[in-house]
Amino acid sequence: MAYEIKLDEETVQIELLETEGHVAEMMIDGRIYFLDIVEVEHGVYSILLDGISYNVELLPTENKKYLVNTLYNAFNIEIIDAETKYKNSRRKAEDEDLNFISTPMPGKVVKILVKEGDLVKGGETVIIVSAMKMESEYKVVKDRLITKVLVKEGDNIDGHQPLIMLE
Amino acid sequence: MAYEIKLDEETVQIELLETEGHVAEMMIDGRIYFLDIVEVEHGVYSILLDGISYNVELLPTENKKYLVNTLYNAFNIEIIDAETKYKNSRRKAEDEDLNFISTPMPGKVVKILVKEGDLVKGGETVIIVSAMKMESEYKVVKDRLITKVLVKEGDNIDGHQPLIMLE
Amino acid sequence: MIKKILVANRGEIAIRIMRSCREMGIESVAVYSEADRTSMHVRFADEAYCIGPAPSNESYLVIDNIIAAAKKSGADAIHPGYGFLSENAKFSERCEKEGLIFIGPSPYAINTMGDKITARIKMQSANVPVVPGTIKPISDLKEAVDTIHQIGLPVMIKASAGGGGKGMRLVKNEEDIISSVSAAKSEAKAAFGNDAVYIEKYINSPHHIEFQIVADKHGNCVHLFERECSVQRRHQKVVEETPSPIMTEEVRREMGEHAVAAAKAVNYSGAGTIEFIVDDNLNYFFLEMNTRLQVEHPITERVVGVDLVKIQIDIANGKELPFKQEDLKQIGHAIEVRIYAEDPDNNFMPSPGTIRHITEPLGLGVRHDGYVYAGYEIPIYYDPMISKLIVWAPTRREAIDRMRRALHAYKITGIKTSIPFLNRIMEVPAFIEGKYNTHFIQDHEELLKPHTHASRRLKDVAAMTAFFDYLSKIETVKKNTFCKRPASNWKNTGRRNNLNRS
Amino acid sequence: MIKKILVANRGEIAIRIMRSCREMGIESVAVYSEADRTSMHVRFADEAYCIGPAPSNESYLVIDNIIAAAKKSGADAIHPGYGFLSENAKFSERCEKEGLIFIGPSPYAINTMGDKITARIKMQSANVPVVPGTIKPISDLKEAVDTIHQIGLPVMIKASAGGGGKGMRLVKNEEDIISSVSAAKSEAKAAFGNDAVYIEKYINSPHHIEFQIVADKHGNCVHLFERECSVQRRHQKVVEETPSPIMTEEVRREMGEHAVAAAKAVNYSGAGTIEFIVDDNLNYFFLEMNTRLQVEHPITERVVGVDLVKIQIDIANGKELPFKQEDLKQIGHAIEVRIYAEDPDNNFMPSPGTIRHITEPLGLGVRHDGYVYAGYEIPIYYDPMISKLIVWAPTRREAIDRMRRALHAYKITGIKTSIPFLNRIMEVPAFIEGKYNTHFIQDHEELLKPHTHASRRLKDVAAMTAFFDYLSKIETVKKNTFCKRPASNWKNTGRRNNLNRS
Repeated sequence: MAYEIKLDEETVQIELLETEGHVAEMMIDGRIYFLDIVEVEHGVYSILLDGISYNVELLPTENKKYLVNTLYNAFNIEIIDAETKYKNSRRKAEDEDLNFISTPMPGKVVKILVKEGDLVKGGETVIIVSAMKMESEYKVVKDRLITKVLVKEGDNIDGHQPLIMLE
Repeated sequence: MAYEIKLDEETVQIELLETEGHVAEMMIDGRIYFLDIVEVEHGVYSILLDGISYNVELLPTENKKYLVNTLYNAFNIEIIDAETKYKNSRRKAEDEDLNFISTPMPGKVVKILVKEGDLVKGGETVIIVSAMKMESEYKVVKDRLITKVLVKEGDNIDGHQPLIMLE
Repeated sequence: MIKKILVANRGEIAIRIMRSCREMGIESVAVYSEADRTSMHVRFADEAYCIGPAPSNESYLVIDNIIAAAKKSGADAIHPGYGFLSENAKFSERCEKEGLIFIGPSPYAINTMGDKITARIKMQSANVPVVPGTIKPISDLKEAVDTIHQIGLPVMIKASAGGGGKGMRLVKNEEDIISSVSAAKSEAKAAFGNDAVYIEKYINSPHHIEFQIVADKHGNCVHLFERECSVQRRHQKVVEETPSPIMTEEVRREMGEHAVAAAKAVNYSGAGTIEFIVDDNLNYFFLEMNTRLQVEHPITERVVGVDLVKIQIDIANGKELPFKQEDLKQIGHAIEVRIYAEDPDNNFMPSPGTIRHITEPLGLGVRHDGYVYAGYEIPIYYDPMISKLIVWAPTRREAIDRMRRALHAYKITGIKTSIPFLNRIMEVPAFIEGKYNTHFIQDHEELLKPHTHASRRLKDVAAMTAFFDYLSKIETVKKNTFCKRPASNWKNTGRRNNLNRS
Repeated sequence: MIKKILVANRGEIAIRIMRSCREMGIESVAVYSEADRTSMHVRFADEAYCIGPAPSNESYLVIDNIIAAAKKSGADAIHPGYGFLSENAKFSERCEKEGLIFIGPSPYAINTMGDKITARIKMQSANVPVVPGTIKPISDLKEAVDTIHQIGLPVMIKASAGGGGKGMRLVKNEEDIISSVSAAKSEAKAAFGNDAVYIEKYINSPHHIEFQIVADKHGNCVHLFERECSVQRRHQKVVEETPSPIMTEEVRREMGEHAVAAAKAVNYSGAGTIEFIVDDNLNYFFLEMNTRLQVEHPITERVVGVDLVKIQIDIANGKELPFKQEDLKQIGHAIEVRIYAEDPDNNFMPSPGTIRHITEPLGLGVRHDGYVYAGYEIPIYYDPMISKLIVWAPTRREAIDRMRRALHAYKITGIKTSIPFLNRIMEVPAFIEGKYNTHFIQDHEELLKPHTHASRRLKDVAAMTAFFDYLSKIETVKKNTFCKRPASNWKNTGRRNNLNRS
């Protein structure tokens, strides 16, 4: 059965044709590969392809999504099955513009520069978060209304946690 | 609830009295310890006891049995619950004298020196197994009768696999 | 003699110190914050005591708690490492008062060198060159012009009340002196209501070169040559090497003598570092003294063949230095890079998280000082440096080759690290040729950007691997056929190769 | 110039060679048996090809398969490592015929040094001392007695047809010569029907000392000093060090010159080792030459400051040696220990299995050349050596301290290793004093036995940890409270300490 895979910005068709021993015959957009593939550590694969040795590390980020590291490159890969397709079609409209501010990593709130009800201009900093002795400023991209401030100064926060709700 | 633990040759009474944070209050044969205990890697515990730092590694060998490694020592530990007690009482008679020859590690059968029906004297070698470029000889302890030879020369074998049955 | 040392630090430096303790038969005591219970220094030490909550100012910086842990453990000495309390004279004083040996210099030396102006005056009186400039603000135009002539061009004029670049003027040419001073003064007046200015020699393309010194309590002091630390990002050192590629034998001897003079001027004892700012013509000026071990001390250890922590402990024990200046030599070349938990492709954003796998680079000429392990979660409270990679080779060129090889083999997954960025530094021609100064990183911004190109084939391999893993997990592929235990593939390989060749 | 090298080996040496290739910008090709698909050398190489089933004689020893892999990959040279085909003249010859550069000596040199008697004659003609003795069997009593007088006591008399110790006689005293020869002859006659005997000088407490040499194709040959390899178990080296603790400057120079003469006698090119047997009075005799890299080459690399694999490749490329004898110096002291997958507490039984965790010893002066990783299953088909630990320090005493520290920090779990045994060697006074010979391990059997004593407290800690883990797994303890993420324990620690103190 062929699947779609989203590889960074592009979408490819992929299919596992046959397996024999630890060699998998696979097809991507019509290109056929005989991949000698072994999981040598948890999440780390050793690949031999026409003799060339690759070490590929997979970090599942969320359901059906991977961050894939090769020696010099990193790729974001998503397996698109029927369920994902359906969800994607529904989610599209909402996702376009995020309605909250969050950070990509855990840290500590240093300063909150807005309060509920504030109207802020695009490019203005709304919150400053420190992680590992470095402070980062988080700004709004467009003019927005602050609907709710969910944290206070001094709070420890997780990555991706909503901090300030916007409208 | 108190349990029995077999520690190498001795048996001790052990009980978890209370836990608070990652400090566990435990009692062994009436001795009380406040153990600051954290599993830092899978199967590796960091222990602080009155400030002294211990690294303890657990290798489960079989159900309720562990090989426990500290810096310079290794202990065989078995948790004895009701089920184990019952089994032990039943098994005792059978276990006393093993009725087969096996090796502690995987290897390859180099030579078999006996055949079915042979009577061998205590101390005689019955089979030679090689592992990692080294050959080891396996002998019978007492005079025994060979009832069955389960492998042949050249076979690859697993550790603890019965090779030759005795009577 | 010291029998038990409390290490008032965490991370790689705590472990590095404990290693030397162990070699000397000295017991080591760790202290840790609540965020560091699982940290390697706690596991590595003979003893460990909790000294407070995660934030440094409630734990690693609390003198009382550290002293209490020292008392409880029965330690007779404290090694402060670098950072935290290492340059805190009060801590050094307190240790003394509590009958604990502080492995570092006297409070007097820390205080004197810790204050920029006091240090500058001290150095001048010891005939150590400092950056020429005025110490007191100047309001008079003529005095300013005279001073500039005295210092020599180029100079930087700074508003005495200033900040933010206002009232700052760089003067390069004779004919601009008067107009620049006037402009700076009026600008300062307008901005701060005060037209006084400072004048300082401007160093055009500055190098940061420092000298390691060690001094015992018997008046012996030697230097262990220089470290070139000009590869910096936001005043944070990134790569260090020794010998410096721009150094000459003559200047090295001279600077070394000045470094020793600087240390002697404050009756220094212990290990310390004299930092100099150096221009392209090897004119050098005292910048500051670090009265502690430096992060980059291992490159000196490797090239000179000494263990600086052991020397620190021996000095604290009152021993005499085991060598004289003429016994010391630089052999070969060493380079250190610092590996940070940060994302070099995303504006160096810190990247804490849990280490998933770590494959450390090993082999000939490679030293790796780290502290993280698989399964360890890097806390968000402390410095993001996770390790240092130090290589040595007979020549600088070979050392760079070796560093590339080591970085290539060094894998830490689960978090982002600066390894790819360091790799790119090793490929910049100016670095390879040894022609760089503190502007290196901004001057080569383009070359240091990530190479994003990936071949079609590599993209396909990445996609197939992820897909294969996905299928394995949903069990449409029988996992056992594939994983961990390679089946007989001798024939399959043959078949595959035949197929590919047809 | 060589652009791509096939490494005809596995394990740590394959990786060690690939590291130097990478530093030189040379691509590396791995070959692997079916049992080695997951082995690190396959993952480490740029390319990898399967050459057959698990047993060596169906894969790593099959010349045809290796040549085929070289052709397929387009490699222009083959490095044989040590063991396997490294001293196989046919392989060297075959490479030559196929237009592949064999990184090693000529078939002539391999053949000559590979045959003990040919090598002995060659060495004698080059004035290299060999163990004095007869080459042809002697039947005549008088001739035997004369020969013994010529050789000098003590001697060993061996039945020429012999084996198993029969017909062997050690003669120490003048007055025993005639009776011993007669007895040996009649014993030999009775046992083998042939009374001819060999007579050989007996070396009482022999040391095994070897010299590293390198020779280019232009007639230049130098030695890189000695390695002391007397710590052996069943003729297997366990610990090696350089310099040898029994060496003098004068004997070193002499032996070095003989080592060079030995290499020149067979027009040697490449890296090689001349092994000597040495008695307590530093009388030394040629034993054999290893025409390849040795397992213990890293200690020489560290003390002399060279990369022997790079030199091998440069020589194969036809380059001249980059140094002369007088450029080379021994700096400091290096020790290597070999870590085997074996159980030292159970008669050194091999212990293959799956590596669960590995914590490698790092830091100042430590080099670790290994190949296993967490999750790797050590195959049962090959040598049980899993890594080598090499330390350096300015002095021998400090090197021993450092080795102890490194062994202390080195943890491999899931299998048994020789680490505890090596640790005990580092504590034997005779080793620490440098007074040992090849009988060291049997002479100190008692000291080398496991220390089985454990305190009550340690036993309790072990029991409690296992019990705690057991409870966590059956979930009577809420696992989350305890594992991975330390909760706030600042107050708990206080409470605990108070409780313990009360």
